[in-house]
Amino acid sequence: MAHQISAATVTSPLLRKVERISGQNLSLCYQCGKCSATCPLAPQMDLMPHLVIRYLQLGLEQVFDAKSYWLCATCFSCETQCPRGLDVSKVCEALRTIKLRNDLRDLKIEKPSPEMPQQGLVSAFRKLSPY
Amino acid sequence: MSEPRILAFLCRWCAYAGADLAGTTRKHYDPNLISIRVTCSGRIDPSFVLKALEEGYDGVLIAGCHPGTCHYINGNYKALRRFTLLRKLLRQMGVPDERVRLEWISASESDKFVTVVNEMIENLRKLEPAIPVEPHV
Amino acid sequence: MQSYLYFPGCSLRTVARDFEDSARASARALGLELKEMQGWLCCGAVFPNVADNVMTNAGPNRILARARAESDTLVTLCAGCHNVLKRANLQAKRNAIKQEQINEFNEERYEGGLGVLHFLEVLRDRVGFSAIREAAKMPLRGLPVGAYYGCLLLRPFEEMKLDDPHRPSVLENLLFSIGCVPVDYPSRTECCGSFLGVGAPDAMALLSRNVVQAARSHGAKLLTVSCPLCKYNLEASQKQDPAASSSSEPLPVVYFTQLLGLALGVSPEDLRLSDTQLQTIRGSVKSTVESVSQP
Amino acid sequence: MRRVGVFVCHCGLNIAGTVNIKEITDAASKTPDVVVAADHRYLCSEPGQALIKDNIKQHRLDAIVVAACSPAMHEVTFRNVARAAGLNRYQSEIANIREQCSWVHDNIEKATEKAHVIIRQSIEKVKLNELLDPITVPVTRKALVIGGGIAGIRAALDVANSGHQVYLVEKTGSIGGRMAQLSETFPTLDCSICILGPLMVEAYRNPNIKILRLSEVEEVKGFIGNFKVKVRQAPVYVDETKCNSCAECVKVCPAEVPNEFDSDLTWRKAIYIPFAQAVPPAYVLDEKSCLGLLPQACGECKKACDKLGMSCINLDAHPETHELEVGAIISATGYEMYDAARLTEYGYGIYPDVMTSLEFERMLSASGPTSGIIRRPSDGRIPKEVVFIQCAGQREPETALAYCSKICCMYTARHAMLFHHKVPDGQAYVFYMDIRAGGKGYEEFVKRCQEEGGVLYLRGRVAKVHEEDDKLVVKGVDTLSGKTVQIHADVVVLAVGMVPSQGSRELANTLKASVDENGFFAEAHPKLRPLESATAGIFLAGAGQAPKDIPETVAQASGAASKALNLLSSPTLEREPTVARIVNEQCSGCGICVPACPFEALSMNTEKRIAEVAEALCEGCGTCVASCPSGALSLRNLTDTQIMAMIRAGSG
Repeated sequence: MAHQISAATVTSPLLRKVERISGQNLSLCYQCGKCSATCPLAPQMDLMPHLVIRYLQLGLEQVFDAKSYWLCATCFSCETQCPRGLDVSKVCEALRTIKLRNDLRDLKIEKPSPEMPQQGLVSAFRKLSPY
Repeated sequence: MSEPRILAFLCRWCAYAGADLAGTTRKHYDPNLISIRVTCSGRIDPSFVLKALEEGYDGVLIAGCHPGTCHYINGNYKALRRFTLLRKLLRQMGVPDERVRLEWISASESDKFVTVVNEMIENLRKLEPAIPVEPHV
Repeated sequence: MQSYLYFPGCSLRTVARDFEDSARASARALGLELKEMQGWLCCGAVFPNVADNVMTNAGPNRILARARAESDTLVTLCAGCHNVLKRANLQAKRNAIKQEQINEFNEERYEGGLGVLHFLEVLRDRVGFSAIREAAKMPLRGLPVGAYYGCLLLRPFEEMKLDDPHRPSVLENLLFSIGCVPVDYPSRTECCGSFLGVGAPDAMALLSRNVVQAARSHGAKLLTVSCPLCKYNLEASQKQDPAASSSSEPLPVVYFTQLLGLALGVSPEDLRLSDTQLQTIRGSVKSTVESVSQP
Repeated sequence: MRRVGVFVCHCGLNIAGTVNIKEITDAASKTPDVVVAADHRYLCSEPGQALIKDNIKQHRLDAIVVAACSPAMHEVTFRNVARAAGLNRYQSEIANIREQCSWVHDNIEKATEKAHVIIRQSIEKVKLNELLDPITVPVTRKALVIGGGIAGIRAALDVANSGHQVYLVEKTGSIGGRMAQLSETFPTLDCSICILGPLMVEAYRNPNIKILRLSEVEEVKGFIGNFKVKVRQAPVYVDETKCNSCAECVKVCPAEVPNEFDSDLTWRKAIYIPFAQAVPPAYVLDEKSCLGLLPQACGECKKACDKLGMSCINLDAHPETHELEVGAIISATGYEMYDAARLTEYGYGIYPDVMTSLEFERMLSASGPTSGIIRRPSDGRIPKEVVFIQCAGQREPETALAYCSKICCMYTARHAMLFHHKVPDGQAYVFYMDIRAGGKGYEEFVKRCQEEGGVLYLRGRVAKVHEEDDKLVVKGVDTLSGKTVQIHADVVVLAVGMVPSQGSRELANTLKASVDENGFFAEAHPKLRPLESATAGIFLAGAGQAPKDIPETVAQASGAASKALNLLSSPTLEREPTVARIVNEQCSGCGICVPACPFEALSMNTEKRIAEVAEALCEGCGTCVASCPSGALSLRNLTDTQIMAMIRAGSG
C-alpha cells in the first residue's frame, strides 16, 4: 500500500521526537548519501544511513524494523563527512534510545572474553541496554 | 497589562528590505513594532535610542547589515562601536539588556527579522513595564 | 622534571597495563612525569550521544572537577577516555544550561578551566618531535608500522580538533621521529567495530579484519594504536579469522608508547612487550637494515 | 504652517483587506497640518496619480504623504507625481502600510492602529523636508575595465565601439582569462580559443582600447562620473611593440618553472609567451623565476635578442604607475578554482592521478600539455576508467563551499563525452547529486553526453579516494539503489567550485564596492540591479559577481557596458541631493567626522578650522552626522529633528 503523505508527515511525532532526542535538524539532509558512502558498517546494514534519515523525514515507523541503528558503532565518520553538518550517529542513538526506553530489552551477551577491555563492556551496556 | 512596544531603526539596504521581504512572503509577526527607515545603521545616534525609551517605547531594535556587507563600507562597524558604549550607559541607567538590541539582518533574512521581533517582544513581556527614562538623568 | 596530571581509566588498570606502564616509562625517559590524579573513576566509556541525557555526563564531570582541583591540565592515554573527557570539557564551556543541570545532579561542581590533552598532543605540541628524535637513542630504523587511529582520537572532528580527520599525521610523525617507516594505508581512520565486539562480534570482525588486511597489504609488519578496545578488536578478529591462520602469522598490535619507549632505550620488560611483539620488531628492524646495507 | 495631503491606497485588498481604510483616512485628515486626506483603490494607476495631482492643485498642497507599498516600490513614482503637479519632488513621502503592516498582521484592529502610526510618522517627516534638487556633476566620458577575461573583453569592446575610450587592465601577461584555457565549450562544442581569439585581437586592434597588461588597480578616488584611478604596471621587460615572437630568448633561458596556464602540468621558462594566441602577442619575463635581474646575473635572453638586432628586452625596466581619469568602472575580475587539496578525503595533491576539472580541461585541449591526449599524470598511460566527482566541495556549508557553481554539471557531461570520444574503450562514471542543466540546449546536451558517451551516472557522493596497486579506489554510494559502491579508477576528476579571484576582496575595498559572504562582488539588487555594485558608477560583469557560464558572462558584460554607456552618454549626471550638510557656525572643528566618512567626503578647512563636506563625494549614509558632537552636521531630509519627530509620532 502506498504510504500516505500529508501535511502531518512533515511534523510527524516520530520525526519530532527523534529531532528532540538527537538534537539534530533532519530537514538539513538533502540525501547526498555521503554518510552511507563513508559508513564502515553500511555494507552490513539493511537500511543505508541516508535512508534512515529519509524514512524519518517521511515519518515512516518502519525505520524501527531495520537493524541499521543497532549496528551503528558511533564512529562519527558520517558526522565528519556530512556536508550539512548532520550527525547520523546521534540519530541512530536516538532511535536506540526510543526503543530501549519503551521496551526494556536485555542485552544478550555471549560469554565475553576475559581480555575484553572494560570500556568495551561499559560502552555496550550504555549503547545497547536500557541501563 | 498593555502590550510591550518596540521601535526599530532599520537600515534601508538590508534590514528594511528584509522586513519588506517578510511582507512579500506574508510572514506574520507581532504588530507592536514600528519602524523608522534610516540610510545606514551608522546614521543612528545613540540619543535616538534614549529618546525612544524616554517616549515610552519598551524596546528599541537596531538592525544593520552583516559585517563586511555595509552599503557604505563600514557604517555597521561604527554602529557596533556606538552600541557598545550605549550599552554601558544603559546598564548604568539600569536599563535591562533585553530592551535594546543590535542585530545584523540582511535583505534576504526575513525569517531572522521575524524571529528577532517576536523574540524581543516575548522577552519584553517578561520584564516589568518600562519606566520612561528621564531625559535629565 | 615537568609533571602532568594524568587520568588512567579502567582498561589501563586491568587488561591494558602495557599501555600505562609503557607510557609512564617513555614519559620518564623524556623527562616528564605523569602524576596520577586523585579520586578518579570510570569516565563512562562513551560520551552521551543524545541531547536529553544528563546522567551519563555525571562520571566525566566528576573527573574533570577533581582534576581541576589539582591542575589546569589533564593528560589522558586511552583514546576512548580522551574522547569522553575532551567532549565533556567542551560541553561545559559551550552549554551553560546543561552544565548547571549536570552540576546539580552531581552535587560536585565543574565550571571549566581545565585543558584536556591526549599524550600524543603532549608529545607533539609540548615536547616536539625533533626533541624526541634527538632523545631516541635506539631508533627503530626501517620498521614498517601501520599507524591505526580509529575513530575516537579524531572524531567528532569539530570537537576533538586533534588532527585532520581524513588524513591525520600525528602518529606518522611520531613514528618518523623514532626511525620507523609509517605505512600509508586507507583504513587507518576507519572503525574497528568498537563495542560491537560485545553484542555483534561478527560485524566487528569484518571491520577489524579490513583494517588488518589493508595495513598488511601495504607492507605493515605491525600495527600501533592508542586505544585498548581497538587493540582487543584487531587482535581478536585475527584469532577468529579462519582465512588468515593458514596464510600468515597474525599482525601484532602494540601501543605507540611501547614503540616510543623502545626507541628511547627503555627495557622491553618495563614496556611489557611480549616475546612475539619483540621478535617482530627486532626482526623487521634488523632485516631492513640488512637489506639496505646489502648492496 | 504646512499644507499636507495624505493619500491612502487600498492596493485592491492587499491593504484594504487588513487595514480599515476609512478609519485611517479620517484619522489622517484630523492630524494637524493635514489639509486633505483621500483614498483610492490603486494610487499607482493613472486615475490614482490624477487624484493626487488634482488634490495638490485644488488644495494648494505643499507636501504629500502616500500611504501605500514599500518606498522600494514606488517612491520615485510619487516623487514624479508631486513634481508634475508643481511641487518639489522631495516633498513627497511614503508610508509603508503594505509590506510592513497589512501583509504581516491579521488582526484588523491592530493593523489599522499601526497603519495610522506609520502615516503620522511620515506626516511629521515630510513637514520638515527641505526643498531639494538633484545635484548636477560633469562626467569624464571614458571607462575602465578591470580584468581581461571574456567578460572584460566583451565589455571593453562594447564601450569602445560606442566611441568611448576604454582602459582594459589585466593582471597577467595576456588577456583571454579562463576561457583561453578551455578546450571546447558546452553545449555547442565550439573550440574555446577559436571563438575567443578573434575577440582578443579585435580588442587589441581597437584604437579606443588601451590594454594595460601586468597591471593592477592600486587606488581609486573620486566618484561616479569622475573617478581618478592609479594603475600599477609591473616592469614590462619585453617591449610588445617590437617583439615578433621569434622565441630566441626562450631557447637560451635557463630557468624553468611550472606553467600556470597548463594548470602546472607542464613547464615554462622564466621568459615565456603566456600561450600561443596571447594578446598582446609578446613575451613576458617573470621576475620571480628569472635567475637574476637585481643584480643582473644572467641576461642570456637579452643577449640573444640583441644579437638579432631586435633589442626588445630591457632588463632595467621599472614598474610604472598610470594615472587614469574615467567616468565608469566595470569590474570583471573572474574566478579561480577552489583549492582541491583542502578536500582531504579525495587525496588531491597526494595521489597524482586525482586532478581538478581545470587540469583535465587542459589535458583535453589540443594545445594542452599532452596535445589533447588524455594521460595519467603519474605514468603517462592512457586511463581506461575515469571517475568524475561533481559538487566536490560544493553545496557543503559545513565542510567547504555552501553554493553551487552552476557550470559543473555541464562541463562534467562534456568531459565524460570527450573522454569517451578519445578513449572509446574507456568507461566514465559520474557521481552527481542533481543535474542542473537549465539553459538553452543544456538538458539536451547532457542527455546526448550520457547516451553517446555511455557514461554511468551514479546518484550520490564519494566518501574517500585511496590508492591501491596503481589504481585509485573510489568509495561512494548510489542512493538510488541504496548500495555503497566501489570503483577502481585510473583517474579521478574533481569538479571543484568557482571562487572569486585572489585579490577580489582587496579590489572591492579599493573600489569601495562590497562583496557578499562568499567574497563575490555584491550587486546593488539581486533582481533589479544585477549589473551594478552598490557604489554608483561601478558595474559588474562575469564570474567575479557570481559563478556563471560563458553565455551568461557575455550577456552580463554587454549589460554592464550598456549601463556604463548610459552614464557616459551625457556630459553631466544627476545625483541624489540627500547628502550631508554642515552649519559652519556650529562646527567646533574637532575633526571627528573626517575619519568617520568612508568616502573621504569630509575634510578640514585648515584656514577656517572647520569641517567641509564635498557634496559630490558624499553618498549620504549619515555616519558623520551621528558622530558629530556639536550637532553641526545634518543629513538632508533625514535630520535628527526629523527622526526625533518620527519617534514622538510613533509613541503617542
